[in-house]
Amino acid sequence: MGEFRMPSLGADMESGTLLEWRVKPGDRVKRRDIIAVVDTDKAAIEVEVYEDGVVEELLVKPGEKVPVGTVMAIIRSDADQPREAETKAVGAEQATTEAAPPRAQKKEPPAPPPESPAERVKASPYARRLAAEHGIDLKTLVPSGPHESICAADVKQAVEAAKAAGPEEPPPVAAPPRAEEAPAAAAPAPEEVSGWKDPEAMRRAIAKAMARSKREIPHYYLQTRVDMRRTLGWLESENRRRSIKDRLLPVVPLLKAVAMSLQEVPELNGYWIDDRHQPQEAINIGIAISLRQGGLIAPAILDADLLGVDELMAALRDLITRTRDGRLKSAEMTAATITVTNLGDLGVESVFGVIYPPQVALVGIGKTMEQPWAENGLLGVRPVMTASLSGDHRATDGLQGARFLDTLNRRLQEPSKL
Amino acid sequence: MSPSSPETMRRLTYRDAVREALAEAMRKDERVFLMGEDVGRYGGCFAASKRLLEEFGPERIRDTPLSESGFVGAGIGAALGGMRPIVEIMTVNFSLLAADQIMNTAATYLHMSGGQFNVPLVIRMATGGGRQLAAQHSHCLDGWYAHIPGIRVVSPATHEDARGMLWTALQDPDPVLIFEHSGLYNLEGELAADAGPVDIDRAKLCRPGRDISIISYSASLIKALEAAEILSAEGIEAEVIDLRSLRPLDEATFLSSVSRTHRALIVDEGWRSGSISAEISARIMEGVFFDLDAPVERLCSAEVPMPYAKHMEAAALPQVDNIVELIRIMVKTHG
Amino acid sequence: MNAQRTPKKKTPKAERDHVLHLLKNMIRIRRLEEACAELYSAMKIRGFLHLYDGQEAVAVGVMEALTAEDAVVATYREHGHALIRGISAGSILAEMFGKQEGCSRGRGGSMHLFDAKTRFYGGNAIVGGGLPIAVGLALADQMQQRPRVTGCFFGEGAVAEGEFHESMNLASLWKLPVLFVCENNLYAMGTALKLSESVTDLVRKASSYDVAAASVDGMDVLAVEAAAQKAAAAVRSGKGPHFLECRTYRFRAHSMFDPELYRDKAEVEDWKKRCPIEAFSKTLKTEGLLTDKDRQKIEGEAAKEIKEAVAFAEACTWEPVEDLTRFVTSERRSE
Amino acid sequence: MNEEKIEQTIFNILKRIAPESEPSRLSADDNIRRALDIDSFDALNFFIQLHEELGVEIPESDYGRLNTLAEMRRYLADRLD
Repeated sequence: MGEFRMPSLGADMESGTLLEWRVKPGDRVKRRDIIAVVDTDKAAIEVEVYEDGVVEELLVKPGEKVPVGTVMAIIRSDADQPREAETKAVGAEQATTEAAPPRAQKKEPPAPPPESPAERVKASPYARRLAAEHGIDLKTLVPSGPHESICAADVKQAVEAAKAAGPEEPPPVAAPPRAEEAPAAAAPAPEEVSGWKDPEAMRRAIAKAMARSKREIPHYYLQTRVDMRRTLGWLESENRRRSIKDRLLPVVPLLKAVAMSLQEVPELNGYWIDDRHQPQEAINIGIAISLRQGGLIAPAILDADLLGVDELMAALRDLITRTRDGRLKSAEMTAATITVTNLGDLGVESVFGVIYPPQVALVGIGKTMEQPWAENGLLGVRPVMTASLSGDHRATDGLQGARFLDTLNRRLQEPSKL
Repeated sequence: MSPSSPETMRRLTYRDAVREALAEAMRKDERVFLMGEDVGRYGGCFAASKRLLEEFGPERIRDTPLSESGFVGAGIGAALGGMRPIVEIMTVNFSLLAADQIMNTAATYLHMSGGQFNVPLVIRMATGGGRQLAAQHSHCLDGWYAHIPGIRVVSPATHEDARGMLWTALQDPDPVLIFEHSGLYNLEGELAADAGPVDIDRAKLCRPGRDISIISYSASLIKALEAAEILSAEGIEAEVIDLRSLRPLDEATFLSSVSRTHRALIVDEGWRSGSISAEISARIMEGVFFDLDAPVERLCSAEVPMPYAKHMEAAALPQVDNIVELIRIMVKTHG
Repeated sequence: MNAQRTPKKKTPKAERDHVLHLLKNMIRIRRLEEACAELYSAMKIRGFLHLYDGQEAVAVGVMEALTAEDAVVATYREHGHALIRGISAGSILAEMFGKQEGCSRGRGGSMHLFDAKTRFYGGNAIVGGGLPIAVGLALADQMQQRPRVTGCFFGEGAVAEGEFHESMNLASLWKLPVLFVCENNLYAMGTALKLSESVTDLVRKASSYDVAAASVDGMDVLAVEAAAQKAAAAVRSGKGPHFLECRTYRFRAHSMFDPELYRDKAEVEDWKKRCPIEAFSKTLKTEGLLTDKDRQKIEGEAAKEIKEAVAFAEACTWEPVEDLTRFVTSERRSE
Repeated sequence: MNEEKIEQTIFNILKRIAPESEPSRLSADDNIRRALDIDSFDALNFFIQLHEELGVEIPESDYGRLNTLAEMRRYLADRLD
């Protein structure tokens, strides 16, 4: 049994009007016969049928406009038995739905109270940012920038003046505590997190997250020793070409290598939520950053795999600066898909870290130190770093972890490809 | 960046640098050939290929009839067939006769074929005004071509780039358009004796400064550097960035500069409306809005077809004085 | 792929296999196009769809004269050319479905079939735009001393484009190995040749560029084949380009959205009497080269091929949207 | 520039980096990084600021010679005359 439908005769055709039937019920039709003429927005077009059979019933009358796909006729193929017209009105409903849907009552939002031009301070975006950081009221400043705007210099001058006047300047990190969630916890956070809560509250938040981790996550730990000679050599030559402010920290090639290795072992990048392993596509590397006033926080470098080493360095510098200033964005607080903790600065040889839930892995970086190293039967001295991986055994097995560390090691042997 | 010692530097014109690059490419790779109107016996409309015919013969220094669409299309076909053609179009205005081939074919083949057919073609053309050539030979449409995905657009402003971009462009698997500003051909400059290929996708910081970033390319860059020198004497330190490539745009470089200087001026010889300068301005807004201490400003060509009379043409183009005056206003502070 | 053949006599009794092969190829095209029309109406295929019914003898006849080494440049009415060149019906239909297993990964659609393996350079939908590409491909062959032919198909509408004239001139000037095949179906979309050309004798136009030119009955596959063999042999031997006009007719509308207001039904019916498939069948039967059983076998095989191709296309997959920006520039360059 | 001025600059920078510390209490041979709990990022910032304020370009290979106040005073004085 075949259905002859309103054909689509162009990408922009949504409906057509039947002008005439060239057949009547009972007529025998052959594939490619013209059986109807349809009016589109463009012109009348003859329409062919794509099967052999007998016209059983015409469902649409000339003059009717129906959407593309509407059944217009039933064609009984030779194999079919004649049938009762129980489903004859298939297209009828569509055929009558040309009327416009009832228009939703459009409700105008209440107009905001008009702002008087006098209240609006004209200041550059940079000046506004500086003023907010130093708690300066823009209204108190005299504009000297272009178009009578307050520019950064006006704010800086006010900051200097305030310093000279009052000796008790509060340190910038001592902003009022806010009720934030624990580091890396998946709670909704405000647009920008400004200032950290007092050390005790932060301690409690860390305690909560870490206790949950150790309670729920069956950790497995792996470690490998990495010959850092090539990476450090590469870094040294890179830095030799750079002025101080463009130099890379040793952690940058490490982060890049971690990001690239995660592309190859994507299982470690993601979450365990709702009893389900949920690997993530974006590679957002959480960096454990300790705060001077105590505690630590692990905001993320977003899409770290897409950044080159210079961009990564810039992102890291920006992130650390803002972390210590207490100016993180909410996405950075919650988006980490894996965490890297680097305790090498403090001379620690290897790290067995605690995973931040709901992440499923944590990479630990130890101090790079000269050690005896045997290769090809020869003993030499090499800068060696111990990389470790803490994995969530619910999500992955030691095999993936081992593959990750192996990949990381290989990446660090080819620093020019980082 | 390392300063070469004087004995390894030499003086030459931008034209010489282009010609050296052509000759070197032809010597290094026998698939390379040059094709265009009057490139052979005449030596090139701007003499960029003078005397190359003698060394390489008429097969490889190939004069064409005045058929821009035909020979640009033939360049595309030859590239598809394994050659590495360099097609020269006399001026950017004439390139519009080949716009179909550039935009509908060169830029689309790789994509339309689902990655099967790349077009390793280089098209060079003269661009820009300042030589009283009036409204059909003077426009700067570099940025206009930069609108098109699928091609690379580079505008060498320096001798180093005129010498070094061609070879890199020839190594690129995709079409590269090289815009040589006609006002630069006679410019003399210093070039290292061993100057060679340079990258074609990074912007370059030409002059560091703390007060404002001037973002420019092609001949306008020379004016920007001159303006920066004048301003420096007044205590205003302008940072000058040469975009070098208009597609892709190396936004990281200019955004990082603006985030340090907090002000930006774009000098663009194209018309202002819908220009590459508009694109750069938008990206600054998107990328470093909260670092801006003044509105982004632009100096572009006046929105007229290029007039012939010298004083009118000069008034239509961005000039050193305009740059200096505008920057004085932009960085005006407590002093 | 078709081996190169020597031209055949008109009564090819000893060539039964060959004529049945020609007939089958024409029927394969016809059945493919019928499937396309049906699938378009069912919204499986979208965009513009231009069908080849009526012109089959041209693609089938000319392809006999080309070898695997040769290149083909075609237009947006190219399903038949693609199929006979050796691209599978499945990957052609998958392309029109927009599936990633399509011969252009679903990036091209009906108008942009491409295939590197068979040197099939599209699927060009700018009328006349393919001619300069063919010129360039031939230039590359000439410069690399490869005895290849580039077969370039286009409609008579392209003859009004500047690119036709530029390409004829370039190909003749440089003695390039191009076989220009003009499929004159009398209408450029809906405009009759006599309403758009001051000189309607296309052979004269090509001859004016000193290109060897001939005209042939495009409804007669043997005549097309013989003419193409002769022309291709001359081109291959280094005698420069040839122009072959094939007088033909398209039985269907220009595209699926065409009410055919510009031509008489009677005219269409007259031409249909000369259907390249049915007329050829009739001749073969008269000559005792084709039996009803042969025809049934061919129809059965063609139907099976197309049925399997539709099923294949249905089963193919959609390219992930994340891949959207692939194939804009080559991946081996962009790191 | 004399050593006192250099020392004052160093103190100012350290104070900015480690606001809770009292750099002036450092003795000349204390290891600054250890004494003030300065990590590699802080150290890089320290050198950047030193560069900005004094204009001295310090190659990375010299970082190891700049552990104490005494070492820094000497190193910088040599380069600033």
